[in-house]
Amino acid sequence: MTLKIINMSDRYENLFRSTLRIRRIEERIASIYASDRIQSPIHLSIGQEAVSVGVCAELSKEDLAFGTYRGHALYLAKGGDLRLMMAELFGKVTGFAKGKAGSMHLADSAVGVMGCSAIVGSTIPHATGAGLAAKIAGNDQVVAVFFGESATNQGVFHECLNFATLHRLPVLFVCEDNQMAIHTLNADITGYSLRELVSAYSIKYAAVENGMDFIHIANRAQSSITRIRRGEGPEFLHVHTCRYVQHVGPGTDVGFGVRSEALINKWMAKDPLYLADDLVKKFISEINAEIDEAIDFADSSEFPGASQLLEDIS
Amino acid sequence: MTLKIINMSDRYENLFRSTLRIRRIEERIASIYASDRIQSPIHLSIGQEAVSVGVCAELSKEDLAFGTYRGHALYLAKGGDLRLMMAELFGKVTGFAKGKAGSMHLADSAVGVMGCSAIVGSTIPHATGAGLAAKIAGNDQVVAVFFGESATNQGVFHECLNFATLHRLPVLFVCEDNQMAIHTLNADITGYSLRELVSAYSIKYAAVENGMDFIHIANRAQSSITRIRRGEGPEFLHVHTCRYVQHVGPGTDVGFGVRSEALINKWMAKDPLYLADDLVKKFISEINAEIDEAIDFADSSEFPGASQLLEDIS
Amino acid sequence: MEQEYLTYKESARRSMHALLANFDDTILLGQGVSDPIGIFGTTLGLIKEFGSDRVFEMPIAEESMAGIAIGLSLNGFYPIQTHIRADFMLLSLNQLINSAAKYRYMYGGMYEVPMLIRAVIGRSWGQGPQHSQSIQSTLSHFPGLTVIMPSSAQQLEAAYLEAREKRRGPVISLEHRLLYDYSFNIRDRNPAGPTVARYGTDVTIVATSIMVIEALRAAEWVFKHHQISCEVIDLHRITNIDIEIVIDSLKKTSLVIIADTGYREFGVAAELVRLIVEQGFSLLGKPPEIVTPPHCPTPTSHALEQFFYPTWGLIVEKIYKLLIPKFDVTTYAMPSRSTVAESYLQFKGPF
Amino acid sequence: MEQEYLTYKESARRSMHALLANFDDTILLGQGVSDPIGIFGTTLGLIKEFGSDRVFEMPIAEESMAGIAIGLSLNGFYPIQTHIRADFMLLSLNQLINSAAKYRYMYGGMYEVPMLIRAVIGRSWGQGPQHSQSIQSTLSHFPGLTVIMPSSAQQLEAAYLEAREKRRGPVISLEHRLLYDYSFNIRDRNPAGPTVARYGTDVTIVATSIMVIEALRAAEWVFKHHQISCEVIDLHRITNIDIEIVIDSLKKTSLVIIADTGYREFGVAAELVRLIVEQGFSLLGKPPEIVTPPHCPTPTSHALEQFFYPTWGLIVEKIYKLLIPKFDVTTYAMPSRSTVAESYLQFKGPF
Ligand SMILES: Cc1ncc(C[n+]2csc(CCOP(=O)(O)OP(=O)(O)O)c2C)c(N)n1
Ligand SMILES: Cc1ncc(C[n+]2csc(CCOP(=O)(O)OP(=O)(O)O)c2C)c(N)n1
Ligand SMILES: [Mg+2]
Ligand SMILES: [Mg+2]
Repeated sequence: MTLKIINMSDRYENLFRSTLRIRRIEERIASIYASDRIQSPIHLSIGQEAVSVGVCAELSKEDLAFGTYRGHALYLAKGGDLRLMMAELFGKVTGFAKGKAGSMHLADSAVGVMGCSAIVGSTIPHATGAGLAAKIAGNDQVVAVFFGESATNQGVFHECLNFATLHRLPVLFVCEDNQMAIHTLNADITGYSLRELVSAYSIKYAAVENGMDFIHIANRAQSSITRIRRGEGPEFLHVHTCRYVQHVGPGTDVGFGVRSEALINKWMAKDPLYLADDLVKKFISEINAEIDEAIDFADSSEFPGASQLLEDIS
Repeated sequence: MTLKIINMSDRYENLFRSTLRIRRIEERIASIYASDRIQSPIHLSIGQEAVSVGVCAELSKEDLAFGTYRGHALYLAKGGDLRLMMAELFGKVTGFAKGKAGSMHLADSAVGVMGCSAIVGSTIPHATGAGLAAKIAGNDQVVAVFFGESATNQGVFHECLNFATLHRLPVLFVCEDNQMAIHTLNADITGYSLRELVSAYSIKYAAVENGMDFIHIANRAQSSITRIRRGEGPEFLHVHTCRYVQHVGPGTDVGFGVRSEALINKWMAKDPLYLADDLVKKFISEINAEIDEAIDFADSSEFPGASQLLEDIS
Repeated sequence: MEQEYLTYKESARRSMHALLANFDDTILLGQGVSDPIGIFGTTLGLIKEFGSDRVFEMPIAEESMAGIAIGLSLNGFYPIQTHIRADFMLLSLNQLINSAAKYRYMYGGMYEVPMLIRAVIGRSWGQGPQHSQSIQSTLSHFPGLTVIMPSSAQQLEAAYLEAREKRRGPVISLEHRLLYDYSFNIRDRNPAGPTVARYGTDVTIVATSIMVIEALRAAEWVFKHHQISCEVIDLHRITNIDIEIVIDSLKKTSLVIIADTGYREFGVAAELVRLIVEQGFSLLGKPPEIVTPPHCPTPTSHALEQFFYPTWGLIVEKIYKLLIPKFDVTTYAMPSRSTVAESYLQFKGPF
Repeated sequence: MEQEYLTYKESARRSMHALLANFDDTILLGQGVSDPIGIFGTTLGLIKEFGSDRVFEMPIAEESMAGIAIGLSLNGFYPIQTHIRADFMLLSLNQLINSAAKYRYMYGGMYEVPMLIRAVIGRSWGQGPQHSQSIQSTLSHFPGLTVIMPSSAQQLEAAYLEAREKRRGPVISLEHRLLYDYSFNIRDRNPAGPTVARYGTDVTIVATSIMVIEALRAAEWVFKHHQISCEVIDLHRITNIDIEIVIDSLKKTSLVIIADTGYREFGVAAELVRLIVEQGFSLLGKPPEIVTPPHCPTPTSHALEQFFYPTWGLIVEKIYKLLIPKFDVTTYAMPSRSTVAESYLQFKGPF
């Protein structure tokens, strides 16, 4: 929230740095994946970072965020601790969940990352309930929930739009539209327009066509969040974006016969991270040092032991 | 389908008679309920019969219908056997399901009554799947599914609109809007406009404000069914109506503090069954005789025995 | 001893009232919680007293309802959720099993989602296949939930309070429909949790929910007619079963009857047999006898219902079978079918 | 004997291919059935060969998917539905338990909903709490479904065909992820259904799914090192369990180990103990030994996974425990942790 008083170019640099940091972290995760130090599936957000960065820049630490298995960008943008995340990915006891969560279930209660689920659509009602809590508490907390465009297929999405609008809950629904459900084109499984659907619930809808543009996303989010905080009810932010990598794992899905390289190149051509070498240079070594340190921390941490297996059950 | 060649007043009389017959059957069920011959919950359609009558008049015997626990009107309008239904309600082995189904789960495979469920919303996907079957088979079968306005709260409703529109399935969604979910006003739990919601799926929507008007309903249904049969995809018929009686059981809910007598009276004032004594007189004795006969059949039938308990399981 | 009667229904209402009154963060949500029927009378008056920001009428959308409860809990409130039939909970099992049951564990203790879920199970008046199921086994198979089946007004009251004050995760209370109208002498005995509901020496009957009352009825009958002494155990908690209480009893009796409202197959009966055999291998003198519904969906016709739902008459039969080598119906007193049927219609306590 | 190898994966593909080719009314539907991964390779090429009115890519909406399958079945088709993780089926349990399982019964035989549902269970590579669950017990508790857990390419092939040709209701095939890459000598033995997978006389091991292979590995080890003779039973069908085959074996061995991929609590292990005690009360010489995951959600870290998933090393331990009164690890050969781990990485058959 301090962003509001800094000047425009500082704001740009801040968001740029934040996006770049996430990109580098995920690239490092991808590059060390073959070493088998991360023995669980990873769903990277490479290409989609700006969505989390833009929205989270406008959320306060007290605001809450809910996400999915594709959660690295959200966790980091919301201020989640990199070391705890890296240790978690490595399956270490120093991870935020002592190794029990792994990459698909990121969480950091200190900064309001309230959990990421590997069941498509399943945190949408959690965010709705958290929004109801905020409304009952009468504080000015905003709850944001991030999900893919194909998660909107799930009935529970409909149920939550209904409940959120009925009670004018302080919830920002953020749809990261990468047009893909694993290797299926969303268009092959979806027969509605999100704009019209969301509007049928009298929920304010805004679309961002260029999901690489973190400033534009942040501006849109800012307007929505301001209104939501004033008690004007839920809103929906639909961001079109592109995942450069494959659904799960460190590689690419170009060549699988579903998406073309040209499509990805088209998006890359708009990607600020590829267009501002000077800024990259300005920040990169600091970022790399932070990542090195986090990986060292993870590497040098202990694994959880058998005694921890039956802790924290019910 | 023979209706099309008969003249207008015959058509009116036919539908009037059909509505009256269902009304009288349910009134009889209500009046004998205290005798405990029907030992299971009954959800009456009294006041809502015209919806089933109007739509089913335009369906052929080969077309399919799916319904809910409030299924008497649908079963009868689609041509279900009255004797088998009455015996079923009485828990007799001569019932269509040998007493295992009872009032909440009516079915008659001979005329395409494909089942009624007591789980709100749960036959909507069955109808959608049956529609997919019809489309794959390439016949001109139409599938109609009847549900209450509050069933549209269920996520599965959304999932089915999506699937039906995606594959342009021959499904007619029929919403019987009595504004009530048990003793809750639908408006207290619903925050969307059905018209806009359905339209967001590019599904053709039509509303009938006066759900007592079976002719109007039949006309609307006819246009929809003709288009659906031509392969133009699913449609949605939203009929506003009124259940005169309480949610479950033979009594009234006036006095419960939710609905007023005035509301029900307003609807009754539009009810053709109360406005045409001559037609009532013309048909009533024949109808009563049929009902007497069905009740006699039920009364004189045997109960299922212990040996039937473990039949037809898996 | 003094007497003070309370129905199960009123106990549920009073207990929720206490939670709402004593804990500001308690929220009640469910379908029908604000209507004039009020979940068998258990929520009547609560919205009026606590207002519409404590008591929420919910859309017919069970998956989201469970998820909303999780969100409320994560963000500082204590939700009480109701289902007028446990069958409808099958729509929310994803949220319950994949999220609520796992939240604490999968985040390594960072989060907890305490909440109370009430769901109605069981017979009455032709409810049929979709309105009568007992789902305790399914909810207990997966780790993370606490499942209870209070058998009396006292058990229920103590259990709600324990859920609120002691449990760090979701507690699911399965409540048998017929119990709501039963009344209990709450001065009489005040058991909380797994307990011996009647002491005896000849045979052990382990029972859940309303089957505890069926077992007590059967125990009384066989004592009156043949001085057979049954020990009745009210299992109460289905997860993390208190098996010691069963083992202790078997050390006296060496015979067991298990009476549950759900199917024996992969059910409470199977789990109890496993625990008994693992922890008291040589204790059983004869194979266990099991009283549950047969493995078919619930038929609607009352003519079939009478063969489907287990009754105390059946428990009497099992007692004789275990204790009397050459049991002969003509020499041993059996309650007639109409005696059993009457006991349901007329006798609703006090217990 | 001749040898011909087939992977489990290829067996699934071939079997579905056969159903699609031989029965015009077979329809395949699921998420990812038309994508380049094709459900672990099991659906590859099918859409190309049979077209998009036989093979349907489905929205991410499991409740409706199950309901759509019911509708297809009611209206004359035979649907095969896939779930890339059984965990996602929890979203469709309402349709499966409240409708599919009951349809035939509740309409007194008027309707039937035959269909095949394939769902992937089990470990591999840090799948964590929401991508690894074995839900056979839940699906089997309620009457009306047939649940199978094919342990080999041969079992799978026979089971699909049986589902299509003989079963009048829904059949659910739970398929362990790691099995897909295992290859089997299909000329070797051709068991179908519940079967003795290895004959022996000292101890009976009843196993499901991949635990059959674990049991065979353990049996081989203890035979090689100490001439202990294990009888391994491939339970195969979880509903309507073929208990005679177990009882017959126990008549020889009087000792049993139960190895299942799901929790023992209210699980297959509990159900088997119930059946054994009810139908062969005096057969057991010692309490049964049970090999299942402990009662906690699946942890993600491989450091914890190794304590969570049961291995054949654990079965070896249980065999010694049952057979050797004063078992001492130093005198009896135990596979080392790395031997066990290697067997998973390297040895994928043929079995
Ligand atoms: C309930 C459920 N069904 C299916 C899956 C398998 N699955 C994992 S990710 C995914 C695609 C989701 O697409 P989208 O919501 O657009 O998110 P994205 O992965 O593109 O970020 C699917 C089908 C799942 N995890 N959960
Ligand atoms: C899944 C599920 N949740 C709750 C119920 C309880 N219930 C039975 S009928 C009903 C109201 C349904 O209202 P609507 O769909 O408008 O149909 P109507 O009864 O008015 O015909 C409810 C909530 C149920 N049967 N199934
Ligand atoms: Mg996507
Ligand atoms: Mg209604």
